[in-house]
Amino acid sequence: MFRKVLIANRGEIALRIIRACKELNIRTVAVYSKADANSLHVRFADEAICIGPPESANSYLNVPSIISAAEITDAEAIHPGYGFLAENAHFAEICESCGIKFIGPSAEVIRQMGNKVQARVRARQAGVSTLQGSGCLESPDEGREIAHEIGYPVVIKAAGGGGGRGMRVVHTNASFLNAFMAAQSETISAFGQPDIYLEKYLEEPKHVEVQILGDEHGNLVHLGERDCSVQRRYQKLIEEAPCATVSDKLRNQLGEAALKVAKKVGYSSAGTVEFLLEKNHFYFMEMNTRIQVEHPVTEMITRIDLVKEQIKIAAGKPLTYKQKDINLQGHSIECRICAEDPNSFIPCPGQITGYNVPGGFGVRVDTAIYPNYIIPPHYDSMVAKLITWGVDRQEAIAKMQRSLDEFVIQGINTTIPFHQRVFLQAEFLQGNFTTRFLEGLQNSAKNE
Amino acid sequence: MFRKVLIANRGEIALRIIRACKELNIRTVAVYSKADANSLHVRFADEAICIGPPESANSYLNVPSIISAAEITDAEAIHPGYGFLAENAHFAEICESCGIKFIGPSAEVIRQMGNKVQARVRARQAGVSTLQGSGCLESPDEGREIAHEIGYPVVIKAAGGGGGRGMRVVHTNASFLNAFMAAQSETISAFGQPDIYLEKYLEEPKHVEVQILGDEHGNLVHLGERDCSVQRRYQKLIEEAPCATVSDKLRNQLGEAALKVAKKVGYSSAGTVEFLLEKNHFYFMEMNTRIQVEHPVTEMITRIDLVKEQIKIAAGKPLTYKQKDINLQGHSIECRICAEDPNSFIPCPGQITGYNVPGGFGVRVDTAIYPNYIIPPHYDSMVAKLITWGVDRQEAIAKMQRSLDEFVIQGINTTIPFHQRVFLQAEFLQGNFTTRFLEGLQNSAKNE
Amino acid sequence: MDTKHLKRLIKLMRENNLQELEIEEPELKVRLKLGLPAEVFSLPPGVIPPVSALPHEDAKALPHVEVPSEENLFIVRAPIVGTFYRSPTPDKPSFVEEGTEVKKGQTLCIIEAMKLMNEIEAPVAGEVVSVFLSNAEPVEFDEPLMTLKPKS
Amino acid sequence: MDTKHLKRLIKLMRENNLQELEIEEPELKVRLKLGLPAEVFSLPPGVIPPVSALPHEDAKALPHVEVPSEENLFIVRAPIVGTFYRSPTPDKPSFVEEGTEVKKGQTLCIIEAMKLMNEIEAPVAGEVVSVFLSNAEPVEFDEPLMTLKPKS
Repeated sequence: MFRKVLIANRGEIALRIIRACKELNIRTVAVYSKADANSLHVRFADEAICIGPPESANSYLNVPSIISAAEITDAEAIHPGYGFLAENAHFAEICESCGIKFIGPSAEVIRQMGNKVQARVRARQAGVSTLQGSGCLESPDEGREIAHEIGYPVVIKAAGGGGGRGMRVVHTNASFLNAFMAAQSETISAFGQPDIYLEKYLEEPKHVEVQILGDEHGNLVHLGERDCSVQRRYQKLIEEAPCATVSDKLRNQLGEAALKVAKKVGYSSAGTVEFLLEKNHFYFMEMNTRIQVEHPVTEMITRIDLVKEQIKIAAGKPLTYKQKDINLQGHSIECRICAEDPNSFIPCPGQITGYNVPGGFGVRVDTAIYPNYIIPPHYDSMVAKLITWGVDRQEAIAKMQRSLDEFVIQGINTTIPFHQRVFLQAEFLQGNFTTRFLEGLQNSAKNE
Repeated sequence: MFRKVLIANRGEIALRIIRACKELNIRTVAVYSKADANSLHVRFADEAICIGPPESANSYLNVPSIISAAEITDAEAIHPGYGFLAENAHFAEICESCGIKFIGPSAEVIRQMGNKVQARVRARQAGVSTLQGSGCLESPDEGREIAHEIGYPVVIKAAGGGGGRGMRVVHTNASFLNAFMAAQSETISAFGQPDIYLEKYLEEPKHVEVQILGDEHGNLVHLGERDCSVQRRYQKLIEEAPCATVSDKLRNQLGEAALKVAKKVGYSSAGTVEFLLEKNHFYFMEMNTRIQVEHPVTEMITRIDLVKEQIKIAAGKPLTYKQKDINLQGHSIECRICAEDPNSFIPCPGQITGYNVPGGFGVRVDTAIYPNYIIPPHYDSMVAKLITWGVDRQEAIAKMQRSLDEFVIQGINTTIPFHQRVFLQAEFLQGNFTTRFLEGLQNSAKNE
Repeated sequence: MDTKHLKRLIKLMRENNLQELEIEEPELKVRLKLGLPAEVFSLPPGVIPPVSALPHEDAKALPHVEVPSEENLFIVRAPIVGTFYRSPTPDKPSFVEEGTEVKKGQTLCIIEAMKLMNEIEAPVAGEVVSVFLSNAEPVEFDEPLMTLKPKS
Repeated sequence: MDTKHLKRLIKLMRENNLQELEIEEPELKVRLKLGLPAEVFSLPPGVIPPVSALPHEDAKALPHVEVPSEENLFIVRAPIVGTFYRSPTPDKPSFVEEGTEVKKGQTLCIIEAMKLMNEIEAPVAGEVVSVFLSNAEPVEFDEPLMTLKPKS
């Protein structure tokens, strides 16, 4: 096992990884920007190295600084968390070449799956359905032709990344050219390269993803699915496991499909295979080659610590269980609490004055904020993940409702009231909502 | 199910019960003394009624005020929590006579088990071993005779209650009289009646207790044992489930014995049967007819919500599982964090200035404090229960160590440093400690 | 204007740290002025920093109308939790009305707790200035019931 | 008048730092007075009370020797994370010693990061007053390396 791990991240996920390391008796090195000197990941790591100014580009994305920090502290491995350098194949390569273990899959796998067009090809090669679509589009005309062929609506996507950047839904031939140009220019500014492709657009799918774990000895298991359909502009806001509308049979099919893709690329570490699900048909969308924000809901129903598993796998340990040993128990939901206006979703950094954290049975809070903490304006607005577990979905929901009521964060706006509203919606409570759920909610709010 | 429940308690347990009610969609009434206007149980209940001045005797122990509060708010049931009126048979009777359901066993059962001498008789009638000892002692001479018969050391105990009050260990005939007089006068002042009895004193036992649940239809299950041997002056400070040294076979025997006692008295609700355990022999000590402070560790390994079960049972619902469905998973430990000096254990009320709560996977905090809260001097000094769960004892310990490190409570002294010391002791880490463990720890600290 | 609406306004004031609030409508005029923040526990007031302890979400805790102690008014408070009655039985007249002169020890009202009728007596001789509660309203411990202007 | 509207007014007051607000309309008259502010936010740094935000348990974050800027000393700070070297190779003399007069742009030391030797140059001409680190010590971003007394 590693003696010392550097965590190349900040906020709650840095703290999450530090906790896992401590519980594995591994020493930890935090890195931080000048804006994060008072943050908990700095306080609770064994060592902390300032790596740059507040801007991420020169700190948390600064590869030489981070590698150098690992070198001067003799860290044997780097955990990248999510975001920042987590899916940067180049960074994984540099770690390797410097003799530092990158805690994640190989650079080669990151690169393959990072290109969404290539990932689709690999999925099909593995025998997993994808939506009808294109390869990298050479021109608007080529795109228009393919769109015509598969039928509108279609969605144009960036080959280089996800998160909704560079995406455009196109409903008619007439609007194709504009959408193409807009998507491409957004893609260039977000990912530094112009590759875009298109896919059939499903009107009312569920976003369902399967958590997998693979070790470096070829063992692979899946840990069931998560339903991440509550999205605003392709950003997940609420996730749960299992998905309320997925049967055991469908769960097995999804799991099998995810494992096929993982096996095809020789995946090791924790990873997520994302699918769109419509009327019991599911289609491979992409694979995320990192730990995800929403990993806790899977941990709550499997009681398997995914971050510890990542670390053990990176240290060369084999998985200690087989697929048949994975036992899903109860139901878990996560709300991402952001420092944002709960109506306009405009970010709201600032100082936390009053503070009360929910607690008790079946409630988990992953956060790096504390009373009087000043949320810096430089980074992501997510300030806490509130996770509940119940024997069934109804209990998990009841726990979330009372926990949201108990969660007091004064001094800044947060999305707690937004979540409270969602947890009153019949559609949400029934569980059969799709990725269009929030859109509908906002439209109905406007019409009131 | 009840529509409205009054919680006749304060602090973390009042909040615990409010949470359970909310999750069951039951409205809640908090009662509070003038000293508790700013407390969380007042804030998070649906209604709150001030029932008296700060002194418990005139507020949380004030039966007419509490009954009256239930009447003016139309509460259908009262949950007494632990402490205060929880084991007061008279209060349970008054509730009954006022048409308010007392959430707990019947007044008759509370009375029987409240008398420790009678409880010992009932246990023996049920075929469960007790330590050699006496009935209520008529005189010092009678006691001395019995002590001589069963052999020193013996322990003199109060028949009317527990918690170490009125207890004296006697090692020789010569010191018997003094011990008898001291125990009796303490008993009178603590419980208002002079009854004392004696028992063989075990030098190095474990304190092991079995959690049971019984419904009003005669169904009974046990949920495994807890090891509560880390005690200071008979006060539990750390509890865990399961006990590290109890085999599956012994666990079944303990569980069977606990169920025999419960069955003998026709027990319903949650209850705990306490045993002393020495070299695989165990002896009935007493039964607690209420929810206990340490109930969360059992919840963590069974995933059964004991407080919800109490409420459902009181509402007449049958248990929905049998003994064979009870599945113990992993290991859980609880630390009681008190507002006390970590060396002298002198209480330290005051205002909380800095505050950080541990969180993450497998960490549960049950507390009613919050930043800037002022801990009143009128009540128990316990301010938080820190509970961890791990796949095994080692992981639960590792989680506790890192959680204790993360738990920041500034402005007052707390016993967090005490717990940090315990979690470094080889004897504790090995798991084979006895009720004398802390005594040894303090002696070795003195000799250093 | 019912007390519920008043309570709502008071809650709003507390939550938003308002000192004064005045509303004048064609049918209604209200002016509210908060006293000093409810002090906390037994520490000397000067020592406690004006921290933003978690404020109450609403006025459910201590929803008392805080009565100014001007003119040396004497506030009669509930010594027990229960139901407030102005008269011994529904068909009887009230013990006192606003303006009634009372002797020390004279019954002012009844609080029923656990089927027991507890007579609340005048702690001093004086004139009843105002009665805060209607018949059959629930009262908490220490809740103001009425004010007396002591006879000097 | 509903409380929603009142809340909106209060928000407006806070946002604009109003202490009092009075509105008179044909149908309505409102007067509001705020208590002392509770929140802090964007106040100039000197105004923020020295709140006990979680203090660092030890000096591991920002363990910099904070150098007093008296005498207009110029602090040379590390622009990158790495290992500090006083000389180009172990067998060579140090680039500078305390007391050395340096020209602007003259190499003061090296910070090695990812096998690259980054020469740190004097930002101004002057005299080296003190060097804070020993050879081969690790340095963080922005950590003070040495002080220069600029040539006037």
